[in-house]
Amino acid sequence: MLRRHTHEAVLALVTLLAILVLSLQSDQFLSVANLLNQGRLMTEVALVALVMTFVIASGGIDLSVGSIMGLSAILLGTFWDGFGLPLPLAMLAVLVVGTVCGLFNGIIIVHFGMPPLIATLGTLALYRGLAEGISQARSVRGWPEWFARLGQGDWLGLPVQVWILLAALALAGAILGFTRWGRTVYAIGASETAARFSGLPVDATKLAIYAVSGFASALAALIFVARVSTTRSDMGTGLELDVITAVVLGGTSIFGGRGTILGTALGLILVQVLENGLSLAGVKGDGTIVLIGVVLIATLLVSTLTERRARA
Amino acid sequence: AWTGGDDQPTSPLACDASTVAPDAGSYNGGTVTGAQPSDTLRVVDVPKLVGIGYFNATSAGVAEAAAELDGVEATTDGPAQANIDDQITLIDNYITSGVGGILYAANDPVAIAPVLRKALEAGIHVVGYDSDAEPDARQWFVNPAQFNGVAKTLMDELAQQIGADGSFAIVTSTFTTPNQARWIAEMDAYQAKCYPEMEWLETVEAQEDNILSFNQAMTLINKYGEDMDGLVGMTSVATPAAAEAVTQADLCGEVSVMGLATPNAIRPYIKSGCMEDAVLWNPVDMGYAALHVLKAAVDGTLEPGAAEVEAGRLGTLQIINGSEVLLGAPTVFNAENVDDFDF
Amino acid sequence: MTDLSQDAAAPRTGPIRRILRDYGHELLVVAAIIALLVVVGAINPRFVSARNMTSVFSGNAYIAVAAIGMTMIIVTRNIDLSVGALIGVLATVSGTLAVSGAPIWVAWVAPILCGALINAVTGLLVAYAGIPSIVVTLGMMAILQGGLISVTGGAWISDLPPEFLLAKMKVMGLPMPLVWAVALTVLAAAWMRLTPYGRSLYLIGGNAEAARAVGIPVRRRIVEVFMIHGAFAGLATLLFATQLQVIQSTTPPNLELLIITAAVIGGVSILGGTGTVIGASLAAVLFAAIGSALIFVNVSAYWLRAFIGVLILVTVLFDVMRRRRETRQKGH
Amino acid sequence: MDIHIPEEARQQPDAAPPVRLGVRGISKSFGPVQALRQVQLDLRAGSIHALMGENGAGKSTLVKILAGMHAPTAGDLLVNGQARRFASPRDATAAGVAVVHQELLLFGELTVAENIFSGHYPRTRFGTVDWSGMRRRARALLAELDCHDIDVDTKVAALSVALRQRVEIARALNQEARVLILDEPTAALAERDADRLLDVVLQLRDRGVAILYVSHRMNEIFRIADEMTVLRDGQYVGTVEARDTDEARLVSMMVGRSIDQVFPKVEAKIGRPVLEVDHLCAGPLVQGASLTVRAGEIVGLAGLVGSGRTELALTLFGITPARSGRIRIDGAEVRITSPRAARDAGIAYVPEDRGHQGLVKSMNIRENISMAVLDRVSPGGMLRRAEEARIARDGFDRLGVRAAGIEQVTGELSGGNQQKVVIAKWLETKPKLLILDEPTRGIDVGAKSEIHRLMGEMAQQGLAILMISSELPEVLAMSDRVLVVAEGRITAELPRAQATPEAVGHAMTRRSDPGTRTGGSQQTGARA
Ligand SMILES: Nc1ncnc2c1ncn2[C@@H]1O[C@H](COP(=O)(O)OP(=O)(O)OP(=O)(O)O)[C@@H](O)[C@H]1O
Ligand SMILES: Nc1ncnc2c1ncn2[C@@H]1O[C@H](COP(=O)(O)OP(=O)(O)OP(=O)(O)O)[C@@H](O)[C@H]1O
Ligand SMILES: [Mg+2]
Ligand SMILES: [Mg+2]
Repeated sequence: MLRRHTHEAVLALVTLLAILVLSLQSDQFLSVANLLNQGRLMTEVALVALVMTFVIASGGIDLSVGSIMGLSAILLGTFWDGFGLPLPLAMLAVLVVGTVCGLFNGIIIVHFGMPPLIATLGTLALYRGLAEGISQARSVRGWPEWFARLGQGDWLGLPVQVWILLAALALAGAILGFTRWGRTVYAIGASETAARFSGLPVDATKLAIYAVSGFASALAALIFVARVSTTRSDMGTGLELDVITAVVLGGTSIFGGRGTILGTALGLILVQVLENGLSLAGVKGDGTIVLIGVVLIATLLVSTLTERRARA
Repeated sequence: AWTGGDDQPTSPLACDASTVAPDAGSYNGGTVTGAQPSDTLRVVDVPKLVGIGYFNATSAGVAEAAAELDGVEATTDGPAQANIDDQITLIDNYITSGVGGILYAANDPVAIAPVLRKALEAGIHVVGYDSDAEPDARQWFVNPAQFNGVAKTLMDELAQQIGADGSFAIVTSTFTTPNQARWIAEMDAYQAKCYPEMEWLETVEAQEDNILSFNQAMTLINKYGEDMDGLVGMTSVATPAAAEAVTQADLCGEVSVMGLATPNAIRPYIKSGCMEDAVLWNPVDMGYAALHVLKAAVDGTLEPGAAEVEAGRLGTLQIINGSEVLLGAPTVFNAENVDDFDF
Repeated sequence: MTDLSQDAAAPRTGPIRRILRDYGHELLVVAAIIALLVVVGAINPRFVSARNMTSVFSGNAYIAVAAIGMTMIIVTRNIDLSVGALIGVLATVSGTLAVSGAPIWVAWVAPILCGALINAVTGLLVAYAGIPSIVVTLGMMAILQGGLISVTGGAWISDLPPEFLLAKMKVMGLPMPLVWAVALTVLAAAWMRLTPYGRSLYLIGGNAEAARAVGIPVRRRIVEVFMIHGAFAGLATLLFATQLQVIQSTTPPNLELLIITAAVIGGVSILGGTGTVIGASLAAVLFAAIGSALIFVNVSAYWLRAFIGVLILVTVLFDVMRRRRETRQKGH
Repeated sequence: MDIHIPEEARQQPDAAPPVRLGVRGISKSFGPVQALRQVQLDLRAGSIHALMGENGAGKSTLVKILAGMHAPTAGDLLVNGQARRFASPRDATAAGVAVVHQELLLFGELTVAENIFSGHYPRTRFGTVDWSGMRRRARALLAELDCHDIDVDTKVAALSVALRQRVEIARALNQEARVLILDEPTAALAERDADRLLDVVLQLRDRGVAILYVSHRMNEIFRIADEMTVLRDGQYVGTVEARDTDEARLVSMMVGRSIDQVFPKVEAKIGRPVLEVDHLCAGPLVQGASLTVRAGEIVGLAGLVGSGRTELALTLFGITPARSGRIRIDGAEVRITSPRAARDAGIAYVPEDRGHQGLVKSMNIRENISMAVLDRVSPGGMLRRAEEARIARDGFDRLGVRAAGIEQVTGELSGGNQQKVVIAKWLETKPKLLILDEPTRGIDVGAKSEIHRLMGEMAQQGLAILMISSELPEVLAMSDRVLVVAEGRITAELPRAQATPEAVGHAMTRRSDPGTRTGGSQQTGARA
């Protein structure tokens, strides 16, 4: 067990260490209010990162998530304010559009054989461009109270979006760890040819993964719009890098075939803990960025070397 | 043609020099609840982004005021890129860490509002500068200059250089940047009213990136050639880049460069004669004033309904539109005075 | 091999087919540039004026130069996300030296050396510690970006000495950036095509295990390639940072994506083992031409990015189809 | 041929040939796995030394040590009598050792010419790579290998396995080697091609090159080897002179007991037709194939390399769906558009490339065996681990896979055991038709006869089996009926009694019509 999950073990240790050190620097750090608030702040990145774990474990990558988030945010405004759709319907429509954007990524990757990195580099520009073109720099504001609660309110003592996040976490963990779809994802990531020759539904699975990635980005957009109560075409800029950082920090192999939701969750927590704790400890934003970079490299270094030693 | 302005109502000033006294209005800012008085006031200053000359200057002003005021500690911490989410997260962390006051320049007026309201509810004093948030999300806002005032100054200066029938193009940051969009909208309105013969060729985006600004300005020069009389930069990055483009194209004197800019960045072009002048308020003063206003609000010397506020070496500043502290008229930098400034 | 073919002459690929295969992608990009020049030039002749052409060809020269190094990195099946941040850091290093009164040549050489040194760390982590390059460079990007602001506090460097401003100089009437980009591209292309060392990059990217088997010191070479790439980033910095009188202490957002996109549109396969630096440089020119053309034909800048996205997808699709047809013609 | 021959070798053809490369007490361990223990052998100039052993005995490991790719844990290498350490493949090359590895080490995206000269490019006067010289020499070198149908400008990725093998050999030959090591070079070759390679090897021997030859094919070994060294579980068993030994003795050295090498074909009851194929067309290499396979019947598919046998199998299995034609399973027509559809129709396919197509090597035996029946072990989507382990253990035991257990990663298994895992995986789907593509390629004698025994058993249980093999003896021994494929068509059908080597060989090379001749060879020459 430990041998198979060396990385998660190393990561858990690093996270604990970080929490310990940072809690000595600031008494607010471990307060319930702060922790819940951190849950609220990390939801969007976390939702996308959960699905990105599937994408990367299957040997792919999706750089367009931030752009899909921006496009979804803009379209929510357009559907609701521009077309006058009832808000619940507009939200549904946005989720559909996000899924279609993801599906489009999947189609050019699966059916036209484009490498995922390039295909989604292209749609990164395309979807952001559509967001900018459609919005013409206009923002939609004045969202109803009930909608704002999705991003700013609480339910049973927890921020609303944290419930969504917990549900997504449980679902993603169960699917990747315990179902045949999860196994299929790993098999595709480890050897797509062998998976195909074993009669696994390779194309359908890949299409589904990218579609769900688009869906998650759209869902994140809804939550983000609700949290900040406006729409902007630059929403989600750079999201892909935050997400990929969390996922690879969590031990998912960028070459596919390996990775767990537990690892991703730990990666997300570690990044959030560092951002928040260092800020509370009086370290400025740019110093925090440096430290996250160092931690990313150092964690992978330690876990690679540990594994290498275990094997030798 | 679409000029890059926003679609909110405009209020162009009169074409002549007559000025209307701005309206003090009734207080429309937010209120702090449960503020705890303490010996030292810890203040964090959160600009739109760090790493550009303009916000370095505001941050210097904040530091200057902090040194002057008793019991105030101020730090500047901002996102590395003008990103709304990073700015919000940053402010949120400072709320948790228990600062006494927050100064901000908003990347988005609406997006930043919830977190600022949260700060007010946590007993933290909030004052904005440069770019505002929704009024009820902060107490006061230090307004560097009114949008229509900036627009008038810019257009008047431009008209004087290229003539009332000249043609010009604009290099801005992005169409989504609120201040720039507002200025452009006001300029458009003012031009339609006072210089109907002028031709507004087009507006291009160049982020806050000086190389891109330079390339965009160069392309405009190449596209319009002698048909373009003036280039206006809407950011402190774009204006010197435009001046550089005109210099490199050997068109000094033929294409006039105008715009918002810090004196240090345009000094070489004013010295070389390629640029006559540029417009800006003093960002150092703005940061300086913002901290003074915050301190006054904390001390209770600035109460809702006040008509003016004391701001150290700047003297008395006027309050307009309910909760905005007016910094004063923008400064025009030219060959005579450019050496008097250093920011 | 069989009786069927014993007496048949060995099939050969003609020289034209060979050039089309080896440089098909580059020709595609050239065709795109020419098409753009013709179409936009017809709409607005000023687009093809000497001055605008100079801007188009030299304005993105620094991207072309950086894309040369990036191509080498991608050819060896690696990637570098930190190059944008690196260029930002190197610009500050160079500018600081220039205003500090150091000899100008020091300010010019320093970014090249520093680039190589910083990337040596990246290369060591990739080659010897075995961490995937995308992860290492993601971390390096954060370190360089955050570190730059921490150290400079965001201050700009101004009052650069005029003799430092390399990008404004001319050689035989041609702008320096253009001369550099062309010279470096030709040199790098020749090096990668004609020297065993250059070929070894393709071997490593094509099959690292096999490259080791034919005697190439794969790990050491990966470190070296990262260093060479760092030196090219330094060269790009010299063109990038000396265009204006000031040096910003932040990097343009997404510069790394632009450089990677140039390399990719230029034909380097992200799976390693193929691609030339000529294509990457041409792609950088194509970007500049498109950016300029959009202004000339009054396409709303709002749609610019959507346009670039479509361009990337169409170019790569073209390439994928071409490769597929190529293998299918051969019998499949 | 472009091969440098050491001077002394020619001068003393009759004296005891000098030892070019000596192996002394070499051991190698990978973590807990002890792959080699105290191995020794001598490679002499002008002599062929065969290295034998079961799958996983450590042959390739020794080859890699001699190539400088692995460092031995203990022991010495002697080059011309002097102890040397090969720290990298470069050192081995410098010592005159050239190697053809078992797993082909080629650069798919580069041309044939560049592959042959990779690492030691011919130079021009200016020290740059001499491209035209390189292409000329590559052409000459391939011609020496009697290989006239490779265009030196094609990418290696477009070549078939057999042609790639040849490129790899050409590369080794071009290195002016004093010591040439060939690790199962004929595994992927049909007999005729293998023969030609053996001729080349003999030629090289005559010119004084010291040769180490690894193969599982006994007939080859006895045809060319001067002496043989046998390894068993990494242990050095012994070295024997070819003229002092015979097959049975060698086999018992290898496996530690004597076994029946060729499992006698058991007769099974042949029932109703399971697979009926009518005028199937797909791609360039399946052109109107028609055939029938009955329950309990083993049908052998013979043909030259590149004749389209694999492509026919891939079409039946849904990898390259048919353009036209009909497929019937148990009398009902089926449309096969994907491997999944093929599986659901009752077709199982054990591919020829087990490393890439057959197994997910980084996954363990359990995960691989359950892969084709994942939906069965996960009703409602949730995996039942216990059920999965049970199935895996069944298959594991039934095929007698030799491994630490079902949790062992398949990439660590020997070739024969990997093959058994693939077969176990597909038997788990309870297929009606089993297609075996080169089922014993690269597999040792023991494992081979076990696989043959299994095939007989499966046929007895009523399974219809279609076996593709390039080893004619295997086809003749195992098949109830032999179909011969040439240029995408079935050109002959021979019942067991009439299937003589001559008859099959004749049918394989029969030209369908003169017009397709060059086309056919080009297709072989360059393919994705
Ligand atoms: N890199 C490695 N790491 C761990 N174990 C290895 C490695 N390479 C080989 N082995 C193990 O060493 C043993 C010998 O393998 P080797 O490949 O030398 O066998 P072989 O005799 O060539 O077999 P075959 O006839 O199937 O080619 C096997 O048990 C194999 O699992
Ligand atoms: N559509 C395909 N998808 C994947 N692999 C393929 C496809 N077609 C052929 N291959 C592989 O390409 C290789 C082509 O080899 P080729 O068919 O020439 O040799 P062979 O299998 O020995 O001959 P034969 O065709 O007579 O079986 C085979 O390894 C085969 O598995
Ligand atoms: Mg072997
Ligand atoms: Mg075959």
